[in-house]
Amino acid sequence: MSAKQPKNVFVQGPIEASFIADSIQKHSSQTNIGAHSIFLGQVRSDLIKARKVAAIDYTTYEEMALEEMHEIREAIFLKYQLTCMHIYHSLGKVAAGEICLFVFTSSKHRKAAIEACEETVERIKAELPIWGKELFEDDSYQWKENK
Amino acid sequence: MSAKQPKNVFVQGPIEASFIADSIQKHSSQTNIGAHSIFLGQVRSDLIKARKVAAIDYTTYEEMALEEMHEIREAIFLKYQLTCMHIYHSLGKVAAGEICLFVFTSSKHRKAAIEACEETVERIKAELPIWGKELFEDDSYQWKENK
Amino acid sequence: MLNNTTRVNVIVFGHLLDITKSANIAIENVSDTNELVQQLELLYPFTNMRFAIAVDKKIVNENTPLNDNSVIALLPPFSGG
Amino acid sequence: MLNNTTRVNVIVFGHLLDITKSANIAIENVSDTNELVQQLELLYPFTNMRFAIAVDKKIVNENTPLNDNSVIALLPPFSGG
Repeated sequence: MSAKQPKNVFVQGPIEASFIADSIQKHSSQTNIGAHSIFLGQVRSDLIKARKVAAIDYTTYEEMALEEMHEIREAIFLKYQLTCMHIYHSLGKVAAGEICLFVFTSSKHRKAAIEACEETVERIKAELPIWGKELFEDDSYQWKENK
Repeated sequence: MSAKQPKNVFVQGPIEASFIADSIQKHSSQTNIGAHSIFLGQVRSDLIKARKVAAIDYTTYEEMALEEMHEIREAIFLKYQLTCMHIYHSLGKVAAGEICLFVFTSSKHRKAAIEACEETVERIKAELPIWGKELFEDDSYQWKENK
Repeated sequence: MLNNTTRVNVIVFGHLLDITKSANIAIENVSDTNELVQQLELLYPFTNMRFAIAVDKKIVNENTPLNDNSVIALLPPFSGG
Repeated sequence: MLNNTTRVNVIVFGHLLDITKSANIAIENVSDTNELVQQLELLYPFTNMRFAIAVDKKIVNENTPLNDNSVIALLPPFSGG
């Protein structure tokens, strides 16, 4: 409802489907909402030079990330007519096939929810100080690079 | 995985959050997926001429809707690099605050999933022969009109 | 060929149901969709009602010939989602 | 004022950790970010490494004065999500 208070966005380990279901369920009392848009990032088991990604280990500069996230949140609330917005990003190890990012926007009409969700995802990827370390099945690793 | 087989998209009554969670969970074995985009339509308790919407009763011309949906699905799979797409729409009574539409697209990278989800939602609203009857708290009703 | 009268089945949806009270209407002696609409307007106060016509599950935008097995649907503006 | 040496705390992230082996580095006698980078390059093989510098949680794009309490972060390209 409010973009004013800094909120924690970090979750230790993967984001569970049941957590997403709870978040959706909680909005059933807000009967002014007509549309929800959800983005989920899932860890891919990419094959890189014959090594397969088994998991990604996420680290962050938390104090800075929370300040940046607060700024993104305020900008998105100013730009779009949202009812609410929830953002969660994993820290630590997330295995291939598990969810590491959950962006959830709600509004009266679909346009605002859809556009706000997309813009927030782009800003998170570009602006939040988070680093993924791709852990291969053979125990080697490389630092992830976003496209 | 395939856009070839006509699939049923209709669900009797509201779409439950637990059903959405199950759908998400099922994708954890597809480790080539990097992004999911989800749209949820939720019934609003709009106030229309001092009467409050308590529920929407959805009906469809099912044979035609399934053919149209099949065409939409094939067009979307041709246009976007998707891993999979799932679509569910409620029939019958869905109370204010409950979910009536669930569109779920998955792809390797986020762009395809996000754009395919948005286009599918627009086409569903414009092209599927579905009608919503807004049931007011005082037992009167009016036929819904999409903007 | 005199006894060969066309009989089509018309399915009705949405707010048009408030007028027809019935979801299925049988109409005889119509050879195309224009004739069908004329017949329907004699039977029901359809003036100013917006609806599309589907013949065998495909929306038609021009006058379309009907035959004995045609399934016609009267489709008010969609409001799904 | 001779004994007033600046001592800043540098936090290191991502692939730069592979080089520094330590997430926290104390650097003395630097008055701005250019001097800091010069010092770091003497200590570590940072050549060709891309990273941004944040001073007190804000990314700086130009040479920026530092003081005794500055917290500097070395930020490789982000790869969240």
